[in-house]
Amino acid sequence: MVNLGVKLKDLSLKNPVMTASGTFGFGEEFEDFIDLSNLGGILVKGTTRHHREGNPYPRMAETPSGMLNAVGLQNKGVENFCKDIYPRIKHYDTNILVNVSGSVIEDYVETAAMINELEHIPAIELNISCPNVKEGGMAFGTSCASAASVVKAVREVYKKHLMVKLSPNVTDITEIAKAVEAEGADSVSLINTLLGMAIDAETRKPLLSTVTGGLSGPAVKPVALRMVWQVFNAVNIPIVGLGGIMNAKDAIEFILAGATAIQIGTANFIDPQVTEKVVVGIEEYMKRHNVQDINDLIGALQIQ
Amino acid sequence: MVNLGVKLKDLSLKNPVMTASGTFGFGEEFEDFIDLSNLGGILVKGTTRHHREGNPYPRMAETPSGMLNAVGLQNKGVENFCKDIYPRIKHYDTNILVNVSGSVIEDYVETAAMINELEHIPAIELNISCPNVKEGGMAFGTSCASAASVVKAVREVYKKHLMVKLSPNVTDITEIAKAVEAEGADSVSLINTLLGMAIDAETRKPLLSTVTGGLSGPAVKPVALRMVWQVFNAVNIPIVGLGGIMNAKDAIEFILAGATAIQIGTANFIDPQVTEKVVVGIEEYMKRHNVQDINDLIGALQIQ
Amino acid sequence: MNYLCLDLFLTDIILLGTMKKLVQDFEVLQRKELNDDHFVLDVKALEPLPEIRPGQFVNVLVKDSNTTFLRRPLSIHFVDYERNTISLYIKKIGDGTKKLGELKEGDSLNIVYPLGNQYSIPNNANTLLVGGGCGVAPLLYLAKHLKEAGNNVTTLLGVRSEKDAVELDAYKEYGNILVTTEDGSFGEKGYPTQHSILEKEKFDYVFTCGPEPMMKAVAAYSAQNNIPCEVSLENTMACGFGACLCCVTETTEGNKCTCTEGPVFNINDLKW
Amino acid sequence: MNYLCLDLFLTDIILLGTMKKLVQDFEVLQRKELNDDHFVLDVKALEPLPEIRPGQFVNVLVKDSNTTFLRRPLSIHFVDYERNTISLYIKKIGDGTKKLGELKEGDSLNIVYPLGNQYSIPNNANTLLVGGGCGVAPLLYLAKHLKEAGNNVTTLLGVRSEKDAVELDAYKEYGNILVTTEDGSFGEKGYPTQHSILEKEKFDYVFTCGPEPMMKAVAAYSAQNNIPCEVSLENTMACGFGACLCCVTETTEGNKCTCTEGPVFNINDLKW
Ligand SMILES: Cc1cc2nc3c(=O)[nH]c(=O)nc-3n(C[C@H](O)[C@H](O)[C@H](O)COP(=O)(O)OP(=O)(O)OC[C@H]3O[C@@H](n4cnc5c(N)ncnc54)[C@H](O)[C@@H]3O)c2cc1C
Ligand SMILES: Cc1cc2nc3c(=O)[nH]c(=O)nc-3n(C[C@H](O)[C@H](O)[C@H](O)COP(=O)(O)OP(=O)(O)OC[C@H]3O[C@@H](n4cnc5c(N)ncnc54)[C@H](O)[C@@H]3O)c2cc1C
Ligand SMILES: Cc1cc2nc3c(=O)[nH]c(=O)nc-3n(C[C@H](O)[C@H](O)[C@H](O)COP(=O)(O)O)c2cc1C
Ligand SMILES: Cc1cc2nc3c(=O)[nH]c(=O)nc-3n(C[C@H](O)[C@H](O)[C@H](O)COP(=O)(O)O)c2cc1C
Ligand code: FES
Ligand code: FES
Repeated sequence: MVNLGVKLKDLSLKNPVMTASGTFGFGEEFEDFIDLSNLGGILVKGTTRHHREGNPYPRMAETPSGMLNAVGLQNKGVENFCKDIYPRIKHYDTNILVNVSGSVIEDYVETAAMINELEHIPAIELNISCPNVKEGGMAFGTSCASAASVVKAVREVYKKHLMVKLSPNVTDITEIAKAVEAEGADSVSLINTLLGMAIDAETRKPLLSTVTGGLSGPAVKPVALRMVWQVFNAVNIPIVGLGGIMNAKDAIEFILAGATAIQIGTANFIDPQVTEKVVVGIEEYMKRHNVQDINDLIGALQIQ
Repeated sequence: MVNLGVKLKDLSLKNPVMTASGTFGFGEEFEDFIDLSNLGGILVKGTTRHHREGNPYPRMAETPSGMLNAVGLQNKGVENFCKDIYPRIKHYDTNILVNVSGSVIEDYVETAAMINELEHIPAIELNISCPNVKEGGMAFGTSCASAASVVKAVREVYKKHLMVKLSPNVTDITEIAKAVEAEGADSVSLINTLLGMAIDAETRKPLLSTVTGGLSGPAVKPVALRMVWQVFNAVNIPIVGLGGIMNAKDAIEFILAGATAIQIGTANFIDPQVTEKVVVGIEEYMKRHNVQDINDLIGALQIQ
Repeated sequence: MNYLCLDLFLTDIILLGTMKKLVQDFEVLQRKELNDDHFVLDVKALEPLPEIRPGQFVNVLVKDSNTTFLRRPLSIHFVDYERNTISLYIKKIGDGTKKLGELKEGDSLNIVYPLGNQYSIPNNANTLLVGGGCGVAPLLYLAKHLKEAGNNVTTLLGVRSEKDAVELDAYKEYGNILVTTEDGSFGEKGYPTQHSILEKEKFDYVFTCGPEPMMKAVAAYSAQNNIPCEVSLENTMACGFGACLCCVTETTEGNKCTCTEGPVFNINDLKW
Repeated sequence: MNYLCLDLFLTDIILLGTMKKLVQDFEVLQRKELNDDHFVLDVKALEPLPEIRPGQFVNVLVKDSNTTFLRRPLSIHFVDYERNTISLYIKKIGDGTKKLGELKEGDSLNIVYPLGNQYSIPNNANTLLVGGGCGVAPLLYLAKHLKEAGNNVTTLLGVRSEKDAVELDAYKEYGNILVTTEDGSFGEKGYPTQHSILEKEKFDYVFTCGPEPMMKAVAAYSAQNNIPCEVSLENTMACGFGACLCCVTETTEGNKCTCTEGPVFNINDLKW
């Protein structure tokens, strides 16, 4: 038996496979397809202080080996999450992480404080990198000062594992990673979506109502891998890697580049069973390569 | 007859289709496949002050809908270009632009000054964005101050059309664009490659000798389009758009987003005749949509 | 028809959140070319089919296409429980649907299904089904269900010209079939909403699917005549089962998810 | 053999910069399965084939693969000017070669060719060709040219086991064919460089293509015995015709372009 268990500081995962926020609903949407207890953790939808309707139609465009989305954090707000959704999903035998988003620091803080009270939520993922909201959102993740300030404020009220999700739309992601580490982030997850755009040449209109949107899927994998490797060489806290993971081979690449755990996003839409398959695939890879402990693969990229 | 001719300030192109530097050799490599005089312009290989051997093998990795390269500006230096290559290609009935790269400002300046003397080279493209050289290169393109300083220095010695090629690996590309515009750039071209990385999970090694390399191809198109649109809304000089253009439809999208001309790079490897086909395809599109003048399409994206 | 009745009808659009969704490989039984760009694909499930309701759709995986990344949503055209098959009615648009049009007997097709809600099924009423383009896809299976519930069924198809008037015999099994062609080469000339039947006959329920301008015209006719009307909407879909929130339709009650709370909507709920 | 002779031989590797390169659609004539993962594809040119030299390669476009973006370089296995065909000898590695293995008669295949330099062709010499894996691909056409130039040709193939020892009759047409198998199920057991012929016979020229360890062993044997030796190298190629500079091979004269200055190199030029 190989060991698939990893630890993000105090947070134990039975395996490194998690889901990416905004691509996995509240987990419920996947219960018909997989057994959630086979996963290391699930990230539920981006949750904000208040109800948000999100952006108008159209919100999605297919691109080469990827997709653009402009959902815009549609959600019913944190109070609704605590009251209606949490009771429905808290029994899942996996780590449930809430992705917390906001437009102003107070919103982040209030949302995080409320989720701090939920017994079965061991961690939040602070989304300082969403490109689909007008104010705040990505802006927080694109400068060290603002990233630090939001993490610092949330750290004061949030006592459990604080994961911070970084934006790839920056000149030097290692600076942002170091800034949030300094303010007490327990781990960083990367990458969120790349800011992109698509046009319909026939109608001469943008394909998204918001003109620009977030690019995800295999197209971004080379950028994501590079950033994970850069951040791995820059910080001491664990890294959760994501961006275009479609199969176990991709997951292994992120782990070799320095990720302790990985998240799967867009791939869930194409194969709703992909997460379970990746867990199995990682195990097979380890057996084939005679690796007893997944932890031996973290950052094990060989540079000559 | 529709009008395909565009002007980059003083530089007239018979049509908006150019080739991207580093993907088209010196044009000679394509003479078997197409008639170069059908193109608006060709960008020859990245040229530096001194001979460069480039990076060791392996230099290329295929990625989803794209490729990573780590050529590292292999070239014989500007003196060799002026003496050996220029005489061979100067008769081409198209605009020949030289892509000028460097590690220190003096190198850029000396190279630009020598090319300024070549009668049949009406413009240079200043590459302040190459991710594949150790010192300088991309660093110049990732801060406003350094971008401005190299453009300023070259502007003093280079009297013809000065195009500046921007790096996409930045938080806000409009700032860099405005900085180089302020220093006298005649046009900007974007994007150069996104910094990426690929790993072979089986051998646990990077697929490139330099670990990271430059991502190009359709995978980056959404990011490139977004940046062209952003820069179009930020500067007054003409924009040359590129990044993942595979066909006439893609080219039209860049023009609608604000590009006066476009460049085709990676697609040349897959179809060495693609540039000619794009010229024909743009003309067909214009006839189908009853557009008499290509200039009417520049920035004609309809945002409601 | 009065508003009370209309309200009751509204609640008929059942949310099928409790139906288990599946991801399965199907086997292609046959591909029937209907005309230049439309074809019907019959695919056989390897396990017994679950209950599938009219108006629901599938999300299919297109293999072997250099440019197709996401699955492609397609309405369920027909279900044959005896053969254990689903039929899909497909128009070739881009590379995804073109590749589906190259599938041959014995090929496998991976499908996520059954997705979405369903058309309401009244009883013993006079029902009108209006379809255009590949929007006719869900109407055949709907016609079957309507007939089985004792309704009188009239299907009105709007197509460009005679060669597009396909599968008429199939609809005839469940009721009356009428056609309008834009060029007048078959049936009545014009658009479906210009067909004389609309003046001659009084319908209790209208169901429609097709290009948005056509559906809006049908909706206007229904609203004017106070007839309850359900439309099936398309949208940009990444998942098809409620996970991505990419497929939002604006309704009087705010944004709704087209893939789980639709694709069938009552026109009174839409901001048309 | 002396060094003078060797020098002359070196210059024989002709740079074919003057041969016009083409991009053309070919028609698949037939696909012959050789064993589980190797097959030969015969493709017919629609216009008369240009001159093609042994050691050159083609770059083929793989359609209908979700994961293949660039063309795939493949050595020219054989040219039949009478049938106007090129044969490709292909090993299924990933999705690109797998999709090529699904092509059937009448399918079209887009090819950029002829690419690269060529093996040298001596006259009236005793030549040895050593191949392994899909590295045998260029050797058949080379054997033909060597024989036509009056050379004595011995082809030595190293394979895993009997089922991989394929196309032996084809090689026999041009000379002697010998095989080593790793499991000893056919020919001599071991690697090609362990074959007894190397001790028994003295060769004037050695040509090799195959996995790098094998080519290095052959190069070592040749160097030890002062026999001129040419190898055909693989590399990561984006264009195949000198435009991208992605395919660099380190030589004693600096970095060389594998696709235009190779793929055939004399071992003296390599830093092996
Ligand atoms: C719930 C639902 C049910 C559907 N049912 C059916 C059905 O039963 N039969 C059927 O044939 N189709 C149906 N569609 C539409 C079908 O999903 C699209 O036609 C298909 O996704 C196109 O894929 P493609 O790869 O062929 O074209 P793409 O490559 O995706 O598109 C090619 C070009 O056509 C445009 N385009 C894409 N979709 C459409 C469209 N629907 N109409 C016009 N232009 C478009 C694109 O913008 C692009 O420019 C349904 C869609 C939804 C959301
Ligand atoms: C000049 C030249 C001539 C060639 N001639 C032939 C020939 O005649 N016949 C032939 O079968 N092949 C030949 N090859 C190799 C052939 O190009 C590759 O096998 C092919 O590109 C693989 O494509 P794919 O899509 O099937 O696999 P990919 O999806 O590209 O690769 C699948 C996996 O295999 C690995 N891989 C890729 N290429 C190789 C390789 N060559 N060896 C081992 N692992 C690899 C990749 O890293 C990846 O992990 C030649 C290559 C060159 C450069
Ligand atoms: C439809 C969609 C919605 C998303 N919503 C969120 C979100 O609410 N919060 C967040 O942090 N990231 C969100 N993301 C980003 C993903 O979590 C992930 O960072 C990104 O998609 C890259 O991973 P992938 O390529 O595996 O999808 C969303 C992505 C998609 C495609
Ligand atoms: C193999 C290769 C070499 C390149 N060399 C250069 C170069 O020397 N100078 C430069 O400015 N850009 C260089 N580029 C970047 C391209 O010019 C272009 O900006 C990029 O590839 C995006 O366009 P594409 O997607 O159409 O290829 C190179 C790209 C590739 C793929
Ligand atoms: S398509 Fe994903 S929620 Fe509807
Ligand atoms: S493969 Fe492009 S130069 Fe050799």
